[in-house]
Amino acid sequence: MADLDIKEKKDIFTEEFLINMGPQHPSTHGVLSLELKLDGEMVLECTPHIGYLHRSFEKLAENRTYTQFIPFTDRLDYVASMNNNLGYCMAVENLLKLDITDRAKYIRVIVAELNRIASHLIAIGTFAQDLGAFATPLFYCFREREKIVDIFNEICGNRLTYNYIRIGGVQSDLPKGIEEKIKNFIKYMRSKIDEYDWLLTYNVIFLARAKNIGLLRKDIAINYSVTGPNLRASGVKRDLRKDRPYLVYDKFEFNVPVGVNGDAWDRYKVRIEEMRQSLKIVEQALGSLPQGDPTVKTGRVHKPAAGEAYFRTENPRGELGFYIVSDGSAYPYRLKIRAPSFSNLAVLPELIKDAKIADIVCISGSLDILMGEIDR
Amino acid sequence: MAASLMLRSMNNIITGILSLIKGLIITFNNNFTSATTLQYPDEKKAMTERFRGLIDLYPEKCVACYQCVKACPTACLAMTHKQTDEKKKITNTFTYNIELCCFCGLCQQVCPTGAIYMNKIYEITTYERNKLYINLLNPEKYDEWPHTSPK
Amino acid sequence: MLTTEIFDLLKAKFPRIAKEEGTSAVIIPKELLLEFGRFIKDAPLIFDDLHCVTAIDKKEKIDLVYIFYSNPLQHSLTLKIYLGPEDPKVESLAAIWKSANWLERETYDLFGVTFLNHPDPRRILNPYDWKGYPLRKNYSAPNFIAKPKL
Amino acid sequence: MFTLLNLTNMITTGIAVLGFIAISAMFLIWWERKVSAHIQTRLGPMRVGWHGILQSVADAIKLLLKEDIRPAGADKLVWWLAPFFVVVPSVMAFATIPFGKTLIPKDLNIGVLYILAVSSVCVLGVFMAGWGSNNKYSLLGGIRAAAQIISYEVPLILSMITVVMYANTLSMQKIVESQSHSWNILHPNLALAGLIYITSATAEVNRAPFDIPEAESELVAGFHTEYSGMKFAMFFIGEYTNLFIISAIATTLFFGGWKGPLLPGVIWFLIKTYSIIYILMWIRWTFPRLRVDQLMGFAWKFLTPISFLNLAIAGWLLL
Repeated sequence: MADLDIKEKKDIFTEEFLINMGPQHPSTHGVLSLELKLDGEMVLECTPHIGYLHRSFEKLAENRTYTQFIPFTDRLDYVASMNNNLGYCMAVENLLKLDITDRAKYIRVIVAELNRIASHLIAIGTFAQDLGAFATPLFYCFREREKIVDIFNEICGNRLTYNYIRIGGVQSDLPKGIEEKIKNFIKYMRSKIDEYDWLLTYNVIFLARAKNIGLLRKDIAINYSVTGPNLRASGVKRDLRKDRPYLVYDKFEFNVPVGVNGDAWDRYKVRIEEMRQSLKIVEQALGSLPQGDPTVKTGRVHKPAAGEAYFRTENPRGELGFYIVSDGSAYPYRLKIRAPSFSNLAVLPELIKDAKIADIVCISGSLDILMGEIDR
Repeated sequence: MAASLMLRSMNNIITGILSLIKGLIITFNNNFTSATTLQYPDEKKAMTERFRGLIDLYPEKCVACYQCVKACPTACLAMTHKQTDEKKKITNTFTYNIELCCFCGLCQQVCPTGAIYMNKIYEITTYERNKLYINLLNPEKYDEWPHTSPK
Repeated sequence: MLTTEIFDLLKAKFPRIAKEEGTSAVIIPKELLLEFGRFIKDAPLIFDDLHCVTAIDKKEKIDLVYIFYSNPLQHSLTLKIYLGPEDPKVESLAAIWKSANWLERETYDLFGVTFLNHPDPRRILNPYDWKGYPLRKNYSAPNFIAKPKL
Repeated sequence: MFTLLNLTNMITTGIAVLGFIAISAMFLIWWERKVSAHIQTRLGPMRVGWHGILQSVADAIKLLLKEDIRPAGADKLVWWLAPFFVVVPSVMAFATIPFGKTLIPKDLNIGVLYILAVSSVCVLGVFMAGWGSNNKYSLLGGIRAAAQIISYEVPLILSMITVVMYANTLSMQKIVESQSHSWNILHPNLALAGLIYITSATAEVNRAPFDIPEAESELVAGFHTEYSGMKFAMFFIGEYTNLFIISAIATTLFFGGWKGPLLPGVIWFLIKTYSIIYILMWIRWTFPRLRVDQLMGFAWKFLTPISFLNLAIAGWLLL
């Protein structure tokens, strides 16, 4: 691909340049270390080293009851912890063959979709920051995210690790007057997303930096089992909320944005569109919110029958799967967390080959990886 | 052919400059919106009524049923109880280790008599570690940290 | 396609496979893995996405679990292989699905299942010179304090 | 003949210029933080003095007290000299900037040429910093900076020559005189030259969409990663003084220098310069960064041909 092929013209002695884009680097989104072999500005080879944030949640899960593990799932994808709680609790309910009240389902959908918007806001803000638009888009994204975090602070009492969804329902009903706040937020957020389109999406420099960078072909993405917005940007229409609807997603009308050629710009654009769709879902869910008691009915200690269950939910970063094997006791025998960012990151070395240094940052930013759920 | 090429590149340049100007308009408008940040030590964000801060206790309500100690995922509560004269169990010692606490609110939810609850303190900073091992029974355990009252 | 149809189709091709009683998983003997993998990747079943690879330490044996998903046909398959607890060895699927590369490295890192001719058989989450396999039931790390069971 | 009078004259103008540079650099640092804050809907420094006005003084004191660490294995002399090579040329460039009718340190008849010659020395300082700090990231930053500044020198000079052709003089005062009836920017041909000048000048100073050398997200902090304390302050002052110089040159060449109806000359000059600086800051906090090869491509494939064309048209018009 590189027009001047350095390999043939080897009469002059050139030496590769080994750089360690170390665990703490302003743009590796957490503790990821990339060992890069460079030829001038071009990357010849890249080997990622992960595991700096490995807290062995799967081992800890083996001597905690099912309810006690919920705060741990907050810390997996710490930017979208509602969706992690949802994934885990749905897997356990699947194991327990437990059904939950309608109101609880609607509340879970509202809360999960709001958290998806908050997570995408961070993804877009940091992506723009990586491309050099220093701090301005990031501040706008955080200003919007602050409104969602205030709503969550009102609903469940915490700003980042919500621990709101329980096995069999939710921790407590929505406080009074929260629907009003969410409706105002939806109106406010719609105007802001259009603002991002003006500020970033069609900006000439942004296009020059993100278009045709990090092209992820459809078959490579599927082969690396990349999921979520990164896969949809490559043209594969796969969204668990549509293919295998859980909760009450089949009752809502929303479409799945799909990119064209799977470059960094498409991944960004898919996330912007997904925010608009999530707003539509929240609006419809709020509209038809049934009455009833969403809190937990069953006893506190759940003892599922011996068996296993694998449940996948559509996380903002991809498909988050929980594979739980129970042996009848109150403690899970084995709990495997299939993290979406783990496979999304595996494709990074393939994308970075023959890219420039500035592109590394752009591609890894567009993949929106998060070390919390990679290292577990 | 050259003409269409010229036209297309002119068109690109125009749309390019237009997109740049649109970006500038957005940032300029934001100049006049009010600041969204607080001047932290002077203005503090009031926490909501359900905010989960540090763990607090009404000692008289506690019946030493150990539910909260069992429910805690990180085992940061430890309690011993004693028998009073008319056969009622009350707590003897009740220690709370802030280092391990993950502020999940499971203990508050599981307590039958509502003895244990989470107050609104979120500015938890100390210079020594032993300050983080709290004895829940003595009343002025949290005087050191500022109390941010709910809205 | 339903799991039963998939199973019948597979049974026709590979007579030596069995169905696990409780779950809808398919059990195959260890040597069949590569051939089985190539078969399910193409035409009738098109399992083009190796979604998850993990293991369960059942003390007397180690279950290796593969979960596949098919994008065009939108059905999934759970595959299990029973391995002896001493030194479990199995073929690596990294040649067929590239996602297997990292997933198998994680399974090796936490369970000690060695994958033959794997492109990069190093540990992934723990430090590269870590001794022992943490997720094994008989694993006892020096300073691991299990939560007191009340 | 070199009399005592000239000596005192030189010393007073020297002190005045240095005093102005110090104050303007401090003010610009504070102003940039306020401008970027208001664009990002926050307040910026508020604590030190009214609206944080003394923030730059506090920063200067902090940097003075900070320990001056030299990286191991650094090329001592080159590393030590680098900050001077960045600051001294930008101070020297003040010699021919016309603040007012009489307020000009020395009205050389080759003013424009002198400024160009002096301002291209600072690329040497940047490269020395990049090489001297014995750190891979700063080496990359240094190489990129050298490539960028040299390649943007060409459109810069061409656009300045178009102005010189119209004013047919090199001395800055005379250029300002020539704009007494109508500013140069109003002339279509020179407006294009002005646009090219401003874009390539921002690239010269490593700011706005062209700040590749100290691209935070890629090269940590580029060439001045290994500098701390007063040496880092020198780079900082150098950057903001350069910013002031390019805006001052822009006002004199294109916006009629100190010419203006009511107010005295100096006020007009400062208003125009600081409004150009505001636009540059506004651009900096809005746009993402260009990649290195795009940046070079933009300079050679786009700016230079257009400035040659512009030069040709100017020549044809003036014939």
